[in-house]
Amino acid sequence: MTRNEHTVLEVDDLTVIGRPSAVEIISDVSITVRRGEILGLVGESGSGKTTLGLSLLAHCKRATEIVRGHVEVGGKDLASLSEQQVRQLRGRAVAYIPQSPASALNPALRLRTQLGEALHDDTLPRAKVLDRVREVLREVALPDDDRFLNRYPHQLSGGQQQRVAIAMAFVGRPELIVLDEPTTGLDVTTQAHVLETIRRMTREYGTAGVYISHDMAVVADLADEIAVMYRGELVERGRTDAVLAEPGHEYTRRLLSAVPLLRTEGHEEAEEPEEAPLLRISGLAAGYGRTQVLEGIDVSVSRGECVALLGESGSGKTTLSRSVAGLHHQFTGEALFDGEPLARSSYRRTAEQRRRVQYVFQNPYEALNPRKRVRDQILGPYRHLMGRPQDPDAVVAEALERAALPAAYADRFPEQLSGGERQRVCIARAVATKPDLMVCDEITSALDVSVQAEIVTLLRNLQDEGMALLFVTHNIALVSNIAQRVAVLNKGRIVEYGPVGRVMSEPRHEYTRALIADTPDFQPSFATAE
Amino acid sequence: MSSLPEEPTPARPHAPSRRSLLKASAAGAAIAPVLAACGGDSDTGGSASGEPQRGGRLRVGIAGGGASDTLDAHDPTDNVDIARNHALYAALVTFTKDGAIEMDLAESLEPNDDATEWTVVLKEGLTFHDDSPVTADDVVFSLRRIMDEENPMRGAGDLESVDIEGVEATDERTVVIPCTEPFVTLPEALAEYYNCVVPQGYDPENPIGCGPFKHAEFTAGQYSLFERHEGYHVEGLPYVDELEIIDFPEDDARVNALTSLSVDVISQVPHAQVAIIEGNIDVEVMESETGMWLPFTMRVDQAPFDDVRVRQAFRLIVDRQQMVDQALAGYGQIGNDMYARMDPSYPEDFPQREQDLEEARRLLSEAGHGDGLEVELVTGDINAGIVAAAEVFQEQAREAGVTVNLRRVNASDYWNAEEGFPYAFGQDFWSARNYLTQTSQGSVVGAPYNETMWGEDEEWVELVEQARQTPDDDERNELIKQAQKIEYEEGGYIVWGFVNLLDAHSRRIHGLEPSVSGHPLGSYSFHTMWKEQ
Amino acid sequence: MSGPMTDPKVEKVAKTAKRRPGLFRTAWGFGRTKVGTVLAGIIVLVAVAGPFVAPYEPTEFVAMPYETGVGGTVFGGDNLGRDVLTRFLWGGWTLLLLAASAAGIGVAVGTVVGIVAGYRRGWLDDVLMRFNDVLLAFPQLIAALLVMSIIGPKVWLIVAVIAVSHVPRVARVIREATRKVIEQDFVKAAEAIGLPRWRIMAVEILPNVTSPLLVELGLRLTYSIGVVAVLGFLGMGLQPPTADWGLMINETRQGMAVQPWPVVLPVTAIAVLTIGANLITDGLSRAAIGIDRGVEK
Amino acid sequence: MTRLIAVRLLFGVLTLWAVSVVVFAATQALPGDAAQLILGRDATPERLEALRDQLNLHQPVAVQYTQWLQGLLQGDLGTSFSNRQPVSEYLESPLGNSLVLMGLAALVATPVSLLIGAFSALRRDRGFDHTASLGTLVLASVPEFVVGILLILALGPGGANLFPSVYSREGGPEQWILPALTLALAVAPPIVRMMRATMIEVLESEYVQQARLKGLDERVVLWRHAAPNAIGPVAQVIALQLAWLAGGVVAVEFLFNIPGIGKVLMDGIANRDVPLIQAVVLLIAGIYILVNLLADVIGLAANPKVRVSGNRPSAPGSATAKDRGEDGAAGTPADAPKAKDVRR
Repeated sequence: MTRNEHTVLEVDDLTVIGRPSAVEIISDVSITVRRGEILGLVGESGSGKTTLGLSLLAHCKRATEIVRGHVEVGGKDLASLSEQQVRQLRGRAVAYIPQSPASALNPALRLRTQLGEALHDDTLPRAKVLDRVREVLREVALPDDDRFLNRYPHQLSGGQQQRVAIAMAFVGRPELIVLDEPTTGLDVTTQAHVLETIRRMTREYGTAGVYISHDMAVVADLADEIAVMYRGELVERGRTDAVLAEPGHEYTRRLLSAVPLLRTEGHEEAEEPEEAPLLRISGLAAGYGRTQVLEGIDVSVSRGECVALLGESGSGKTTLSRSVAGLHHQFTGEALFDGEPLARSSYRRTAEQRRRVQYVFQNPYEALNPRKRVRDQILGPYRHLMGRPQDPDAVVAEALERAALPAAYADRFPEQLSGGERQRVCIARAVATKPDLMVCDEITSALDVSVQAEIVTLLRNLQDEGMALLFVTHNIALVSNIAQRVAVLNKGRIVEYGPVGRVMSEPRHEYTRALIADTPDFQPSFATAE
Repeated sequence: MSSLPEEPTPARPHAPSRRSLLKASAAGAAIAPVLAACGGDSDTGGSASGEPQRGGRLRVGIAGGGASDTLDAHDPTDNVDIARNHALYAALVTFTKDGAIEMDLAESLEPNDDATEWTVVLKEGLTFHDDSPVTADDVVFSLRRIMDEENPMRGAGDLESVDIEGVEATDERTVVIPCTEPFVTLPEALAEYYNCVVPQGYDPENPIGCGPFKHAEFTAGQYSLFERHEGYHVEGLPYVDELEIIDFPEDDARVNALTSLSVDVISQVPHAQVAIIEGNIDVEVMESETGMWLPFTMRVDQAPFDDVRVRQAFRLIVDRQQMVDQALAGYGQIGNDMYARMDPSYPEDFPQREQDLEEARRLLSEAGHGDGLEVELVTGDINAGIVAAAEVFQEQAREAGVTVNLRRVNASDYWNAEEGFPYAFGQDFWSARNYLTQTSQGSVVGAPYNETMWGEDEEWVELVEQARQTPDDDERNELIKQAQKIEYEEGGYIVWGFVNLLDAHSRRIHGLEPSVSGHPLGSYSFHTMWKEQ
Repeated sequence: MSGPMTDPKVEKVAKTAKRRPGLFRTAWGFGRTKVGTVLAGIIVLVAVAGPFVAPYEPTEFVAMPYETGVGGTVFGGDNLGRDVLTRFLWGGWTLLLLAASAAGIGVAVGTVVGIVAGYRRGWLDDVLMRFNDVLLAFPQLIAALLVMSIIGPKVWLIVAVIAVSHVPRVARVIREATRKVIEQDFVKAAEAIGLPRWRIMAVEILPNVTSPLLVELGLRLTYSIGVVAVLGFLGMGLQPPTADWGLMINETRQGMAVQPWPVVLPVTAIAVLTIGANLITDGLSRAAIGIDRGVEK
Repeated sequence: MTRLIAVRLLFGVLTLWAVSVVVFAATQALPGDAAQLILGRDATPERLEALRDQLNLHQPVAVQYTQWLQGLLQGDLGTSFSNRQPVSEYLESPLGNSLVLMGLAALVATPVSLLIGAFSALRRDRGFDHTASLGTLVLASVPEFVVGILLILALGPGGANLFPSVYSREGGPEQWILPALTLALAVAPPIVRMMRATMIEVLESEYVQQARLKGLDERVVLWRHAAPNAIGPVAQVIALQLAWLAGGVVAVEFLFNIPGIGKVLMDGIANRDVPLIQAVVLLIAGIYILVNLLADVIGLAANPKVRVSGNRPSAPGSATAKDRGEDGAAGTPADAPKAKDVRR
């Protein structure tokens, strides 16, 4: 790549190693970004993308260090400068927008201070600094009055916090800005707005941006160029459309194909649900103490059917699924399973009911007892619900096999498994008791996209074997790919409920429309080509 | 350190006893201890180091003291009170260093033939601190105050047989004291510091007396200051102009104060600290033999001690020298199961009892304890050496096949019936009294502290009764000896030894002499001390 | 973001790697743990083997009180002239025994209370914690002294009082730990299949609070040693003529200037013992932190 | 905020009350009644009766308690048995002495340990840090009276003979040095540990990283961004240590013969002086609770989440929560670093 006056960032053969192991965390990475353009840096957890991002500001976390290569921002090589000089450039030449502003904003300082100091230019009079701060706040569509400036971070919503972080980055009019997954943890609507802001700001300021993300969809939507990182190395680099059209590297290919596509048409008509569904919930209302989180919920799941509960954080979808599982007791209304009413507490349900309704949790890292072997994780519930098996090994083997895991895994401890494998074990634990209904609570959200895709396929197979699924998620794209029917939850109410095909093609409720619109649309040409 | 200061607990009265000059010298010679030799006697007599010098302030550190300190002439409790009492007040008669009685305010004190009436004649020209004369009426007032029904003072017990109503002043200097029964021990009673003479209308708030020093300042639990009483009736005394008495409940603090010479004299040096003082050339230790004894008490009416053989066996178990060595670090004399050591009647001729485990075991098995005996010994930190003695005895008993279990009772509860006092097997401490006074305190039926329940023995009781009514010394002593013989063989006490008091003083202080009274600093004879300027 | 810089290769290894070494193995990795074990070991040895090698009887008189340099004695005599060395050798095991049992009981009870309170929440939790706070309002030593002064120094009482004074402190820690554990979904999973509460506490929770538990045990042991010793030193612990380190100090410190040994020996022993115990505890806790955070050191 | 504090305050009072009940109940278990104890050896039936009436020991326990409590509330702690003096008066000067001692200890310990703690945090895993952490660990393990005796042996009459080892009324200020030093050494370690732990926690936090990425001067990062977030937990531990002092003085005063409340307590115990024991225990418990309360309030105040909008605190504990074990090991005296111990 030829360097010209437009180039803001140029990284050559950058290598960062970890101490004391001395293993390379990122190896010989070279990238360049031009003024006003955004480079999308894609990779899954552990790909070293964050390390790279930080080293662009010549910052190394504890026990890591840059050993090779240089990082030129606006022609100055940060890697070779002194602490003092680097400090001068930070905030002015290059700024950083953190992953979770919640923890990156100082809880003890008012916004006024935190924004003001970002300029760290002692020559400016306070008034001037303040004006600048207000200006930026307006640009990121935040109030600029004193009341707001006097707030503490915890008094802002997640979206606001992220905007503040963005504002903080732009105060110093940097030439380069590094964004580390700035939208994770935000719901699609907010994410859309934040992305919009970022796009606008970079354009207006003519700032170059490096956007680090695991979400191919977002990157495809935002970036002019894409760089794919895998195991600390840069495996592919190119203009966005080019990469999407024909990904050069196998890994990129996998990544792309793994991304769930939002299918708005082409769903086969879901046949009308039979009259005696497996699970029928009617007029359900639930809450915590005095606060109501769910009202007038009517959902039903038929045998072998997958019903999706779609909603953003705080929509009450988890509360609903937990009520079904008997983990949340504060609900009123009727919940019939196979015609039998379900007691509120799992402890008051019959063993049979508990066997037939199984629950899979969101975070596989917390859903397994770290002190038990996989084998016992699976056998525990089995024994409790179905009594001693005559051949335990067979039970374990079968369960694992249905979860697409080798039987050898039976003797492992959770800490010896990857996230995906853990989630499979959770599923194995659930299917071991041969349930009729499986409640899946955001079971893919904690996993990398590639793994996510595998889990989804696994679920499809289970469903084909006749298992009914209550699939809870915030990801509409996923819904469009797995579910037959979908219930869209918003602020504790079902705003839309119907066959996926219909909901996706002609959403009736504007909330649903908004969701569909805000979801970054993404059509890798090669994918469609297949 | 044990929060009890190293002195007899104030709870109980202790009176010294009288004793013939003869024996004093004898005993003194017999066991002139190394320390006494280098410290006590040599140059403290005063004579050795030339003429006494006058003036200066004598600073004294006394063990004990507390918020309850008082200056009341007739109600001193704590050690420091006793010290102050000796400074402020004087009594009709008093004890000499070796325990004999000598006239003090009184010119004479005479009984009638059967000792049922005593006549006191005061010296001439006695004055109180406020220069008012000391009159017979003051004496009567004092006695009445002591024996007041409403609020009996400490002396009341000793003077029980005095017919207080009948007491009267026959003239300026003469008082007649009628008694309800023959009362040969009246002089001893009157010699007690707490039976001293105060002016009519005496008020403890304004402590007027006729002792060698008069009150200047006083802060309870801390210190007190006194000035020379010009009108003191002993010519030329006291030597020093000012006397400062400082409370030192803490042993280490007291010793430090002396070694750093921030005081001139301290009372009661704990054994552990003697070496420190000896190591310091500016100060020296004065050791005083006393008649104070720390007996083991066996209840003659309770098993297993209701069997005289067991009592005898226990007396034979004790290795007295070891007791003195380990429990008193050698600062004491061995005893012979008989108290009132300073009494003229003290049975020097009784054979000294030695440890004899064979005999002990024999007696025990005779008494049916052949296969070992287990007893509980109740002890408590009621006086220095008590607990130690118990531990030593426990060890010695082990060799005789007797298992002794110690039960340690909180000092202030030791005489509490709730704890089981009087105990089947316990301990106690008594300061020097003569035999008769002591028996009335501890050995006759109905005595306030008859902890051995001794005194049922008709023969013994008979003898003691007779003795009480015999004014003639020699006759009386003969009777007493017979009584002692009985108690020596069958009594409930194990008197294994007598305590030596250890005081210490700067080498610049003279005129300090050991006293047998059991009170430190030669019975707090501040008036005879003088300071090398 | 996951862990302090996720080194891909390392992580890859970690995924299929054999199991991470357990608490003890990790703890043993720290030098201080080894040192601590040696120090504590020495004293324990003295305390346990001492009585068998002691030259005299602990109550035998071999010298004059506070006499030093006596033939046949190494460190001279104590306040009664008993052999200092002998009493030192005899005086340790009582201390160890009392401290150990006090710590053991205290931690056991505290753990139960902590887990129950942490898991059952609600009024039970409140009641237990309120009660805790009352207990906590007494400094350990003061509580002990109060009871001792009233009922009198008895061995079982010493153990009981110290144990009780441990309970609330242990309970708090374990409760916190329990809270952390039950936030995790595997507990909910157990509830979802209706596993009995007590089994959840025993099977799902208890194994996951072992690290803080062990740390507490070590900690409480150290404290117990301290308190037992202090009680002895204040004369409120074991009673004469027992040979006990704390009591030895109490009995003989008056002669310290003349005969320091009966003070120096037990004091040193107690110091070394507590330091050793605490070093081990520290090793354990460092290991525990590592394990809890899912990273070594 | 104020509501939270009010609640805590109320709770503190309740605890104190509970303590008073315990103390009273405990002293009821004494063998023999107060009258017996007061008169001790010269107790005659008549005098006993008289005194019992005077002390209204004939009333039922409940009544006695209420009367006793009323007394307490009016600052009347009863009359000492051993010296028939009002306890409240009697305690004045000892309390003074103890406060002097505690004050000295705190004055020495706090600043020094804060500095050491902060410094080892900045020099993390370097020589100084290791030495400091080992030193604190050692000090934290050893019971305070042992430290005291060792100091005496080293600096007292036994050894270098620099300072006196026993208090006496005549003595000069130098006699406070050893006891104060002993206490200081006892309270310091947890503070050091906590300071270090918290500082590290904060310095590793994302907002400090962000501050650095903003290009702020290191001093600004330290003082504006790190320090404010460290105050809370550390201040709590300091307060807790001071609370511990209330009980910690006992052994030290006993060792150095300082006539403070601790010494009074021991004497009270020796003489079975019930009112005295009650008073001192209550006093100490009172101080203890009060300072814990203070620690609590500090913890709240230091957390803007609470200060601004009265919602429950979550932050302050965190530093403690994480390094619990590590600090726990250091926290011998009052389990101090586990601020949670006394926080609810």
